[in-house]
Amino acid sequence: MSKKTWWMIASLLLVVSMLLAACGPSPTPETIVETVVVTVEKEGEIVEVIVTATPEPEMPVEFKSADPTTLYDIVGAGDTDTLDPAWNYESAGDAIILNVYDQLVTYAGPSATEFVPALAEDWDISPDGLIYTFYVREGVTFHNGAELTPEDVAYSLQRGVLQGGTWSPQWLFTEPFFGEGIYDIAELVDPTGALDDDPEGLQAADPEALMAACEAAMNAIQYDDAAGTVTFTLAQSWGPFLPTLAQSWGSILDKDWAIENGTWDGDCATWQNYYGVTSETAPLRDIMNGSGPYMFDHWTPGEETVLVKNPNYWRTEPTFEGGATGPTIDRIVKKLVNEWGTRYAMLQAGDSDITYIPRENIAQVDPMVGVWCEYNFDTLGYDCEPTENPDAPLILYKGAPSATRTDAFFVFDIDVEGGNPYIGSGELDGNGIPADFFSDEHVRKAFNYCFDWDAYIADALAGEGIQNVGYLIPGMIGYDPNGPKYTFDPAMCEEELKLAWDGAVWENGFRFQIGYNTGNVTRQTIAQILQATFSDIDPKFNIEIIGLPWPSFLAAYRASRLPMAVTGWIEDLHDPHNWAQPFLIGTYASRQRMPDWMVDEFQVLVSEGVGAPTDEARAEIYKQLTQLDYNYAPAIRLAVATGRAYFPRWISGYYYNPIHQLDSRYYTLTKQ
Amino acid sequence: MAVAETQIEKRKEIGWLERWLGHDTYRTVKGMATNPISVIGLVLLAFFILVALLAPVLAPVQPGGDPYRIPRDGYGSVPEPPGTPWESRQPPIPFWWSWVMPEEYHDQWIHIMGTASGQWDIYYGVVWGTRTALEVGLQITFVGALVGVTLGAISAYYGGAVDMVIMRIADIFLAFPFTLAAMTLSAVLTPVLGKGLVPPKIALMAFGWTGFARLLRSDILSVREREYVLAARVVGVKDARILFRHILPNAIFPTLVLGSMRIGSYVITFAALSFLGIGAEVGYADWGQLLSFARAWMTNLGTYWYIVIYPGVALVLFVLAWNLVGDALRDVLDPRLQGSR
Amino acid sequence: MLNYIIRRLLLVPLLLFGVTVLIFAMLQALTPVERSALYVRDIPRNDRVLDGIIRRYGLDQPIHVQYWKWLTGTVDPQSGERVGGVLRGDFGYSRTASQPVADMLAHRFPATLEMALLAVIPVVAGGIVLGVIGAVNHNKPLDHIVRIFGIVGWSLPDFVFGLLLLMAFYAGTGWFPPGRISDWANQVIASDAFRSYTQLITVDALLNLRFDIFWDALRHLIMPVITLAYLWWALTLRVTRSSMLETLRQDYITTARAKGLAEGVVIRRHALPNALMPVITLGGGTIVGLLSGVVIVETVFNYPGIGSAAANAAVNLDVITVLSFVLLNGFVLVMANLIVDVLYAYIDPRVRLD
Amino acid sequence: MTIENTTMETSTPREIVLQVNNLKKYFPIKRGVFQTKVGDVKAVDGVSFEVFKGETLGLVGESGCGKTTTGRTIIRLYEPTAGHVDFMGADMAQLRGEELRNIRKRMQMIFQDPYASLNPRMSVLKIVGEPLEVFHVANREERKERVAELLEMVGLNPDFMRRYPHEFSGGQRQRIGLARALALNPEMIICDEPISALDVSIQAQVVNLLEELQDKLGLTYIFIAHDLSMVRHISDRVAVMYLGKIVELTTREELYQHPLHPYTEALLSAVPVPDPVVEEQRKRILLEGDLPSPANPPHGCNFNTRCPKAFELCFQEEPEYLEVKPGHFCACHLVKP
Repeated sequence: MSKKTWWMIASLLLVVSMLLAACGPSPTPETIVETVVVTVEKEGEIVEVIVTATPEPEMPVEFKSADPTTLYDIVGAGDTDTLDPAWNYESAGDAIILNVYDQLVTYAGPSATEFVPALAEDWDISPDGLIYTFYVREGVTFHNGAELTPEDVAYSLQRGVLQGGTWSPQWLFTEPFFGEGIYDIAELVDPTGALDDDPEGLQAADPEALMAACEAAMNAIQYDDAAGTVTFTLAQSWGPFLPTLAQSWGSILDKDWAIENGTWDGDCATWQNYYGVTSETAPLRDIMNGSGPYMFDHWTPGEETVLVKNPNYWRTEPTFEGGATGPTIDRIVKKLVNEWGTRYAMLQAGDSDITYIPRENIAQVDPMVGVWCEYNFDTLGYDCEPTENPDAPLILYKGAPSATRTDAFFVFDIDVEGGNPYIGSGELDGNGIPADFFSDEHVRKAFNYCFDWDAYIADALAGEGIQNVGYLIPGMIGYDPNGPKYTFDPAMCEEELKLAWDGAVWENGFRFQIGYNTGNVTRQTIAQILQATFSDIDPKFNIEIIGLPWPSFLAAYRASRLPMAVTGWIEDLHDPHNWAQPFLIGTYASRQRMPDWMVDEFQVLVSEGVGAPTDEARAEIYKQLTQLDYNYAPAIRLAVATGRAYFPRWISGYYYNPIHQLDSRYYTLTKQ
Repeated sequence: MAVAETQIEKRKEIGWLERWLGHDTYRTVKGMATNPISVIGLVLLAFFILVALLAPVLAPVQPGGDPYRIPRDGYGSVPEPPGTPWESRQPPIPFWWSWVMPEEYHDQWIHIMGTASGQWDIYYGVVWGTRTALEVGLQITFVGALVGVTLGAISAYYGGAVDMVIMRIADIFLAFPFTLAAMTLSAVLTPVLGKGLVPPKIALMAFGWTGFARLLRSDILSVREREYVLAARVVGVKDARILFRHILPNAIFPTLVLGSMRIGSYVITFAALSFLGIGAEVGYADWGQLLSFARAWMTNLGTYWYIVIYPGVALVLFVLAWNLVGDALRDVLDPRLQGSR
Repeated sequence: MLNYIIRRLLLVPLLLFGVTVLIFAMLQALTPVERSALYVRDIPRNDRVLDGIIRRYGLDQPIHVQYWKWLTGTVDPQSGERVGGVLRGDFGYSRTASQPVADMLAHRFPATLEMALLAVIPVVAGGIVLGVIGAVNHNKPLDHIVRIFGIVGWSLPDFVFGLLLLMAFYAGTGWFPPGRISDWANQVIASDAFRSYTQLITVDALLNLRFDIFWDALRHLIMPVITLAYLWWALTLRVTRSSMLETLRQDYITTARAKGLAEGVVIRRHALPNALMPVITLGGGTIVGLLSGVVIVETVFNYPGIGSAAANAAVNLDVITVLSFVLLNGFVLVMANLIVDVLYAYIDPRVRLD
Repeated sequence: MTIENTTMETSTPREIVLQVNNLKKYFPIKRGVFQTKVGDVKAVDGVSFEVFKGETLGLVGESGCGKTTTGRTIIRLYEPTAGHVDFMGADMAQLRGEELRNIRKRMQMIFQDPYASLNPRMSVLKIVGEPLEVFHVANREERKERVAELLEMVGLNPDFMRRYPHEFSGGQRQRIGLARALALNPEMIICDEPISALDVSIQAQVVNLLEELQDKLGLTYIFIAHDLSMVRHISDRVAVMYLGKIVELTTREELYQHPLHPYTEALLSAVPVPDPVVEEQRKRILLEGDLPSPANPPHGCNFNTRCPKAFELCFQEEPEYLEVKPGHFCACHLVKP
């Protein structure tokens, strides 16, 4: 074919493209920026300040919703699993439970470390940290009109613990109440854990052992109606106990109402019959009766949850200065809309007050932002200024660090039983890796040096993230921003690679697969960054990326068959123990098949840390752990994303607390 | 015995092409070549086949690289419009680029159709996706038709209990809504076989055969009673030969028409599976996959139109081509419509 | 005829049994851990969770045991009675819908039914009218337009078409929002002042004389209905056209014309009734096709019907939910085909059923 | 077409080629929910006759009387329900597999519809050569020669052997069908209404061809037709069937001149006579009503519903099929030996 013909085809293609491009909207005209010099009075002095601003609109724009009495909370994937506070362990249910039920204590507004009274007016902690006494508030009524008593408080927590279930959050209570390492009440009956989640087996167990287990729970949680107190007796000193009580699983419900609806009847002789319910058989799955600012109206699974204002809400004091004391919006409609396009359209149409916006879509929303607020780490508040488009309908809060992080974990002893497709030949012959590839420290360090945090933050976190130092997240007790950390350094990476496996790695290269569950863009990007840096060093360092469906990913991951696993953790409690425990000795350590000596070394410090009496002492221990974590490099600690929250400008009252989600505290929001 | 030559009245004179192809094939070919609808379809098809064949020339990849893996220019989430230059990991510039572009752009390879969210190059996806579409459509139809034809033929030929069992099994498969069945089976197979084209293909084959089986069965049942089949039996032709020489050739044409129409609908269903996230793995050159990238940007299509327009138009035209061909084929083959145009 | 109907009905349990066996057989391909993935949304925080789930739900039991359990239910620990089981009418619990399957169906089926029923209108009206127009103007420009309309309809993937509509008429103009009903209308419907007779919002709204709600429901329905109907619309059009063409060539039509009857009368009285026979055959397929088409359409339009629930369940391997949808679909299929056959025999005296 | 060219009279005892004895073919009727058998369509209900070597036996009756089924059952396209078919010493009704296939070389059939009986996707060479091919009697070249020979024999130009059936007229197609039947040199051919679908002008040509071939090759025919005028020219003997049974069987002359059964009389009265004067005076017996359903034949004589001469006995007893005169069989209460 002649050049001319090619030229014609290409130009035709381009013309078509341009025509199609022309169909798109024309770019908005640039805003004219004026520089004005104004004089303002500041602390008695008169100074000149140069203000750069767009010209004031002739008519000030007012942001008023068409329907100020209802708040629309449009969430994305993931419906509530259950509304039973003792059972729910997912963020979707969490948000609703925290609005309907109250806990004994709660966070002081935006602070993730200070607690203020809630259903407990006050509390005492014994000097050894073992006995907590709470003075229960008087005159609080549940939504059904019943009055709150210390008995209700004790029953709420006893029921939760006795209901058990390894995939419920109750292990967060069983550890402080019965000792570290006890994850389920059934382990008091059979310490091997054989009866966990086996109601039939438990019912057949020795009645005396059953009775003893129940009594252990009753002894740990005692109440005195006359004195108005509830007393918790812990098995060991437990730093994060107050944070545990402040979460949704610490919710207090009405005992009589709960028994009426088919939960445990309060008798130690029968508790085993109520043990191990599944989330679908849990009696309180779809009903609620709390004392919180909002009352449960209805839940249509897969569609919406509706809450209405509690007119008799007990709170008179705000949890922090300037905070709200009670709900102002009559009705909350929390809708599940899986399709982002639909959510976006609702946001544009003004039909959405809180919207779940995935990070990869923020570029679509940013042009709608009129006010831009940056998180202030000192005041825990936001500093706001208008954007170049000040009439735009949204306000954006950004810059606050989230309480979640994704890391890349090495598996020290990859499972190869029955063949493992992820490690190639299984030998260090350039065509695979041995099962214990990552047991060599140098390999782990090389991978740390070869990770490009900047690329990660830029690509996966849209530029909004902070490289994490060690296993803790910023702002936490014991977190040191200047602590030891790895940085992207291909030269050091090469160095370490040469040392690894006595040079065999450098000699032959390697090949293995990093798996991620499809749809998880972050996990995929992390794998791709590693793939790119290693292939830049030498093509014989070959990392393949394989997308796995969720079930296979879970199965391979759980069996420690993936050489590297990329996964994220959302804290249960804002406490260093909730990071140290899973990352260094618990969940992750066991999935990584860390060698025993390493786990033992971590274990000593982790146990010390959780039991240490003062924050300073704890901080010191957690810093030591950070150093140890750096030395052994069992994982690549990536970065904490800074969060973004978009609201229509008719919503006010938002504050940020890392432990809460956008919709955990509806009552603080107001709508115009 | 003298036979008057006048008795032999020739109905019509036929040409060498017809003699060489055989009457039916000739009539089909002639019908297809003169029907404007089928000509449009055939031209479109030829275009897609050409693109598929020339994919390494139109969109070259790094030597040794997997051509079906769409190259990506970074990881950013915001799509880039057509004409944006490649920045990182640029694949080789095709040799024809210097012919069509002015001198100063010779070393600059661009995203001809822009990039999707995640900086996947749409042009590469569309070009190599043509191969995927052809492969998927033809393979699924071929295997589905083969299984269906075999079972349909067995069912019709043996009748009785065999027929009963096969047809009841077909009923069971038909009770599944097609898309949902394909979704479920490929979701089940994916953990077993790994993510990729294989599970959805198998799923579509597994639920695609019933239509062929039922159609062929009823056609065989009607052909089986024709006198030329009886005649063949009378002259002592064995069963298998009767089936393959006399019954199947006369019963298979509606099935072929069905097949050509099905190719399009299989490609649609396959794309729908990819769109819902259970088809090809992320980054595989597949139109449905490209459209799923567009899913999050649909409402901003005014700005990001290129994510959906190029793969969408390719998909629609591809399916349209097969449907046009199938439609024309049916008109040509349908004996009742013979001579009506 | 009655015998025929009874015989066909007797096949229904067999068919449904086959469907359940097939789905449980599919499950055989997965390991218990893979199946437990349905019960967790992300990697569990505690490593014992998956073991607990497998033990609690008996995922490691042989498949026939699980099937039997699904059929006949389990023993309740407190009362000692057998509870649940499909044979007792309990279809189990849908993980992906977070509610019992029966509740899910009861709640969502009317929504899907409303959409499917509304979709029949354009299919029948538009398809038949356009098909006749095409046939009457055979090989004229109008006929070509109709044919192209039909073929393009066949070729347009519903998910692309749906999203384009959404873009144009919701994001663009805001006329037709996704979902089933606006929240204000939903509140009215939930209130005591509004009586639900059929669960079909459009019908109920008319019965309650709430035209604002009727209009609101219709606004939500228009786009999914068009998307859903387009394919079958196109198909009906094609079948009507070709059947009409064939009928118009028949001798009795020529006779009717020769008698001097007006062309309109010939078409309406003589040709159309006969030409519609194949369209009736298509009817059963259309109903079933509309019902299975909702899987994609409801997902795209975020419409809370059984289709979107089934799609979600299929992706997440929620077998119990998928199973119920398929059972429902199979049942509708058999019924629709039966009705079509009976109708056919009723209209065409040459057909006898026995 | 005159009576003069009558051939053999029943003078010498002749070799019997085919002996059909009490042949029955019932098709089951299934009803009800479980499709249980509730009765039979008695398409052929106890037919007996014999065919002599070299003769043509005409088999006549209205459509639906079972004549085609009789032909197809004899040649084992249908499995007989009961009875024997002795063909040259072999019991056709009992043959299985290869034996049955081999007997095809000796007994052949030509079909009613020349358009439907030739596979439209095969050329004439393939159609006519197929019997040779499946019995491996000739290699490719020999087969071609033989086909040419056969085509010539049936009066077709051998040059046309590469053509497809649709290129031929109805009469030519019937010749192709005949060539196929002749391919294996059969002794007997069952002609199932071979001319009824043809134009009248062509009918005579085909009948003449059949006769020529019979003389030349010594063939035996069973010639099935639906009215008597068709078989008059070609048959030596004629059997008349009514509702699955033979009601009368005799030589052509006997039948046309002295019909005994009222049904035969009625059929004969419908045959037009070439002489316009006679035709003018001919009295036609019109049968009333339709053929009764073979699923539920009338009690007694099955012709009683339409018989103009029916009397009491006809409604009570089935008449026996008897040889009332030498070589003349009849089943009627009015006719006794």
